[in-house]
Amino acid sequence: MDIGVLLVYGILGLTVIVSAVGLIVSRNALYSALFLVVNFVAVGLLYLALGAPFIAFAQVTVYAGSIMVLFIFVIMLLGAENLMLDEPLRGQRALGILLVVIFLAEIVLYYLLRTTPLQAIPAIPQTFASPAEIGMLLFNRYLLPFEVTAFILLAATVGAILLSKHEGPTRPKPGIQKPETPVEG
Amino acid sequence: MNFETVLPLAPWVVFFPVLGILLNLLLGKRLGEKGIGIIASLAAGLSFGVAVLLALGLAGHPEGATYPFLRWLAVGDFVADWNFRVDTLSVTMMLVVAGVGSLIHIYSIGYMHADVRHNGEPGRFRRFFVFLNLFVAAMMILVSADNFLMLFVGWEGVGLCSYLLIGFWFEKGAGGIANAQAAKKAFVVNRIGDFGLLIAIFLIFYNFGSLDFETVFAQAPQVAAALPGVILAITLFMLLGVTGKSAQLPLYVWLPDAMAGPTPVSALIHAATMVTAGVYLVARSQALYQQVVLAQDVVMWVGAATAFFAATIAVGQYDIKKVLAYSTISQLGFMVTAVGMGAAVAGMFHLVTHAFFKALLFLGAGSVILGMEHGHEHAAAHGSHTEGHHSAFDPQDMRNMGGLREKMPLTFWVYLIGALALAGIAPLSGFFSKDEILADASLHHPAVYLVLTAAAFLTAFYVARQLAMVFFGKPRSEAAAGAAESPAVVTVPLVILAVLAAVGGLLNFPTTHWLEKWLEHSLYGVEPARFILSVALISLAVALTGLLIGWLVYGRKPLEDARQPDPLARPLNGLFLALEHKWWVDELYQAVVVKPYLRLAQFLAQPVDQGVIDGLVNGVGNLLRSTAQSWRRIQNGYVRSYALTILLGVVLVVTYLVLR
Amino acid sequence: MPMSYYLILSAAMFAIGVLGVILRRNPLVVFMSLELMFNAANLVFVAFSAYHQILDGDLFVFFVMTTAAAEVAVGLALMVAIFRAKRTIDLDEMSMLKG
Amino acid sequence: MIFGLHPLLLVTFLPLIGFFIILFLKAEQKNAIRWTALLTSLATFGVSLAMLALFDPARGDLQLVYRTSWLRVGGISIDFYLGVDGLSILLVMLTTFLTPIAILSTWSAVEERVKGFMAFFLLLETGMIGVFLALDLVLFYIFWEFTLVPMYFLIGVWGGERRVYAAVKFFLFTMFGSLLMLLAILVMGLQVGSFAWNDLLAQRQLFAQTQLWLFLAFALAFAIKVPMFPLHTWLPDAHVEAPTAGSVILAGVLLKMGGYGFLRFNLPLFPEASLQAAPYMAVLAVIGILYGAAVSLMQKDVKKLVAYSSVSHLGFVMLGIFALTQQGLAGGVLQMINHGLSTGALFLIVGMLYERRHTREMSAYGGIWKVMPILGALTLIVMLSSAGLPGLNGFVGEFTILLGAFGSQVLNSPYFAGAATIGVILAAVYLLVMFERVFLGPVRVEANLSLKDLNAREVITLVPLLVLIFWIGLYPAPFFNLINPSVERLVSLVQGAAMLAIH
Repeated sequence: MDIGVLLVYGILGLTVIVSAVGLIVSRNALYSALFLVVNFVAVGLLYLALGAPFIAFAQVTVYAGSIMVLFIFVIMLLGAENLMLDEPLRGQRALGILLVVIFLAEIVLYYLLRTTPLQAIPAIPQTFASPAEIGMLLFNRYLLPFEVTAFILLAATVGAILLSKHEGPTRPKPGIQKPETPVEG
Repeated sequence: MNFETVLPLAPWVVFFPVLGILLNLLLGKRLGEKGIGIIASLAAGLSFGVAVLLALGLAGHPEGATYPFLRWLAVGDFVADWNFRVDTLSVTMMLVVAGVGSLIHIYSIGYMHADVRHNGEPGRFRRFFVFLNLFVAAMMILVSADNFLMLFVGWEGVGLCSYLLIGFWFEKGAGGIANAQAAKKAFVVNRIGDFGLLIAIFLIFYNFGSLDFETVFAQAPQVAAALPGVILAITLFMLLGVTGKSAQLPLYVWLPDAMAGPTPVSALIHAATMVTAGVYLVARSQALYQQVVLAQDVVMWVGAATAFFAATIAVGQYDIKKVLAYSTISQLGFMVTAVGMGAAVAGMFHLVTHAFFKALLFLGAGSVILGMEHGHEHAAAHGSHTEGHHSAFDPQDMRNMGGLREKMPLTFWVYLIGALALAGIAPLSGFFSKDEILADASLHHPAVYLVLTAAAFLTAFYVARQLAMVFFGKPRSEAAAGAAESPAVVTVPLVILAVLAAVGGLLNFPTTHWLEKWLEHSLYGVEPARFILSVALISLAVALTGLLIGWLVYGRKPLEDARQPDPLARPLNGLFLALEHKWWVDELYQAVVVKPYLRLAQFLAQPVDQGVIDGLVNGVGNLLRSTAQSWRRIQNGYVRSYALTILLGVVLVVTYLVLR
Repeated sequence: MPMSYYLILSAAMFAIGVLGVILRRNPLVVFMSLELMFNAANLVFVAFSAYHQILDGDLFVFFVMTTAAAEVAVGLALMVAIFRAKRTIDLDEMSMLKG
Repeated sequence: MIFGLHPLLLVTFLPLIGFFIILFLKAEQKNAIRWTALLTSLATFGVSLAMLALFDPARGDLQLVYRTSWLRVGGISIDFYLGVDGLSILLVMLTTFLTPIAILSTWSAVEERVKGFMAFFLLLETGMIGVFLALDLVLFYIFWEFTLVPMYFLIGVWGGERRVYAAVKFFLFTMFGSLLMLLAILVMGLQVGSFAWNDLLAQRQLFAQTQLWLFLAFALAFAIKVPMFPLHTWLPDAHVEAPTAGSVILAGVLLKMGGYGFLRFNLPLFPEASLQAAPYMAVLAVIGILYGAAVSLMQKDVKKLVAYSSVSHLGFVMLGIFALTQQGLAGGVLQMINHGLSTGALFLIVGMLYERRHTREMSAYGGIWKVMPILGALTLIVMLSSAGLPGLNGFVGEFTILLGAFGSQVLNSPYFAGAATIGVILAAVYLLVMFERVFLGPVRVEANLSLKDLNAREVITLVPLLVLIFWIGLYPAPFFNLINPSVERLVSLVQGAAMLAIH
């Protein structure tokens, strides 16, 4: 493997890690969101490298595009850029970091101590994971999950609309006016 | 009279009074006092009539018989029938109960008429007669019982009536509650005795296989030979019952307090009949007692000790009825001594004569009290009211009396007869019956004889004291001065009783011994009664001496004023104080039995029950609660905390996977 | 590239996401951290899909993405609703449901 | 068959019909609801009389048996299995007899939420009758727990000040005991392959090895219900807080379920263990007698006094049962009835006073006999019956029990009965003290002067109880005739096991 490829992978990996760290440490939620976009794009590139162009593009359009827009929109709407970084829960931060470190160490150790190391990823043919292939699979074997997902999305949409609909101070519906409460100007 | 034809009448001795109760309960309100009194008296009288018929029947058939009536209780091998035992002993008791009872019923018509008005509750007239009839019924069940269970039924039944009648004026007495407390005391003390009787009954059943008198007494010698300890236990437990019902040491304490009941009640229940039930029981169970000498001795000594002890207390009392009450206890002691010695006939003889003269004395005392109340009300009405507050005046206090001989002559004369009979002056009835007991004691138990003679002396002494204080001297209160003779309905029964008290000695007159011949058919191992001239003369001399000394102390120089101390108070000093305070026995019991029990109960109720037991229960609850209280902190509501916990779980799972 | 590159990278991403969830009190950032964790998982899916030359992994990523979109939509709507009611979206303020 | 229905089914579920009718009535129709409840309970009493007529007292075995397969779980059939014998018939009669009386007593005492009250009451009646009739252990358990719920609400909703505490205590106590019983039932059922009482009895040897544990599990449940010392502390609280009718049923019937459980299950199913445990149970019973008597003397609240007296009285029942003699057992059964009548009546009386004065402190009374002569006289009789006066019911039961315990070969010592007899003295003490404080003496409190004596309805609620009090006291033979054959069978069963144990 030549050094250029390694470098590219190294930079990508570093981007992923750094943007993730940036996401959780930045004071401003807006910055977090932007870090996340960077992260998504970097991961999308990795998808491309793994021979999954459809997923990569979906990643960029759905995640980096629409979902992040939604995030930023809500951040702006609620004015929630100001972030509270202090920790009122005693021991939460220390214990959290400790556990995460252990977790990570364990996973890494696990890979290192494996008796049968994983092979390198074989060369990927061009036709693998082409949109056509994915489409075939999606509408044959995974038809039912696909439809269910569609339904979930629909339900989520309806739910989101219902939740965020503004219910102002009860406005009497026209026609169903209670007689004992006179309407005042 | 043919015995077979009268025998089926036996249940009516119980059911006439029961009928009286029902009639009075149903119709009493409409009949008025006269009707109520007549129905109740008729019920008792008819009961007496049946008893007379039974007695006449028995004359030709003295062995007696049992009239089967009802299978009362049958569980497994335990069978108890309600049968009526008609033999000379039970019929003698029936005659006394119904005879004296009828007279007292009649007397009560007049007495209660005044009493309910004096106490301001005319509505209770009916209640009194219902209770009185109930008493006769229960007493009849007791004496006609053919087994120990039915005897116990009657035994407790009369105890109930005693309770009801002592507490008849339940809102009166010291502090408004003394009468009720006296009633309670009587019931509870009796219950202690009943406990003994119950245990005796259980022992009898398991060692004789039956409670029927016939079966038990027939087997007594065999069982006694095989299990002497058991018979001793039976007789001693039975004695506990006797001491309760017949007011013997150590359970006599209820009887003086029982004088809180209306006077006819004191006469009927607490002098003539109920309290003699214990004597009857021992007489009836002679077959058992004569198997163990030790038990006999114990009974005898209990009786003798009581006879002397109560007589001493009687000397120091001021309440006219209290004197009679202690006198009753003392006389019951004589009877118990007699039956304990095996001289059951003498004991029964004294029981009968005592019923006559003590009923007479109580009714006479009642008449005196009526006169005093009358005088008191009279004085109050005329405004010359010097004794102080109305409620403070005690019409039963002998210190307030005096000189009633002139105001109430008839009462005085009959009272005198009763008192002399009690003192044992020949030829009145008490002389003969007491003498028979003394004669028997002198032969076998000289020590007992001495004690009884001393008691007889004291008896004569307090009789003289009472007579002097009540009837002689000058009136010491306005009430006494204004006292008047009681109406005929009161005095007629007095006269009848006086006659009986005077001539009752004929029943077992030394030459004829009718009673002995009558009773020997139903009493076990009757000892022939003896007349010992020396003993008779000594006892007569002792009685006369007692009377004389009493007269010298109290009669020669009568009390002038109600507040004047007793002439004996100075010479006897502390001793008289002890007599006045009844040797502090009540206080002793209070300190030794009542208080500790209350303290124990309080200890169990508060620290033990609420503290330990319930505390343990609530402690378990609280433990759970506090545990949950500390554990709920984990569920703090912070999502991030939960997430951390999840992470912890993840780490643990991964650790497991890695280390596997 | 060796598989361990993707796996360790994914683990690191996941761990950082967890940290974000645990440490941040801003629910929006928490959401984003969740997305990070999704992505970590997705990366492994895609990597193994390539490793085994089977498409199912990719399809799972597709489904995860749609579901995540739905989740974000509902979650953000909830956020808005909560903000309206409580005038704050501090996660630590939302601790009513406790023992 | 009555109206084509099995009498036991009818007597069990007739109250449920009334329950459903009440559900369809409006809450405001208080009188309609009351009358429905009363008439239903009276009809149930009528049916139970018919059941009594169909019952053959000479036979000691189970009669009028109704059995149908109900549930099938894992190859084991749980049957809907009802039957009656001498042990249970009087208790069923007591239940159907006391329920209308209790309902009548609420006529003016319960004014709020009448609908719920009556509905729960009828539900409770079904449960209680079911407990006494059920012969399948699972069915028994279901009825047993079923009675808890209505009683819980009767105390918890219509009770006094600390009603919730009392209700929860009552519920938890009973539940705690019965869970172990459920476990024991399951163990036995799985071993034998049936939950029916006579199947278990026939194949007793299958669980003979573990019977001591099974005995203890059952005994705990029943001892709590009875309640035996030292598991009694829920009772005073429950009684004090419960409404009058609830107290009547609680004392009159619910406590009897414990004693009945011992008779029906513990003795026949685990005879060897019963023999082994008898002295210990008797010790607890005697302690209960004396302890209850002492503690009740110290109570200031009349209801609490009566509640503790129940501990004492039921000690007698337990002593009789574990004397394991004919007299002891028969006396125990009868004493359960007696206690139901006397204590039920006492609670009614306390309720009548409470309705007038709204206090149960004895110091608030005194001299009531003077102002309420009818109540005074009736109370006197009831009090004496409770004190075990001959001629009234209490004596018959207590005497038989003590007689049975005195010569019991199982207890093998007269001291148990001897100590228990002291309880007879103590009973007189606390009852007389109670009577004295409430009814005797002068009227000390102004408010008591204007008390009205009982009205006709109140007299009618008490008189049936008094009639039975006198009947049992004066002529107990008919009652013993009903009890004796079954008790004989039970005794021979236990004695037979004792024989085998010796050999």
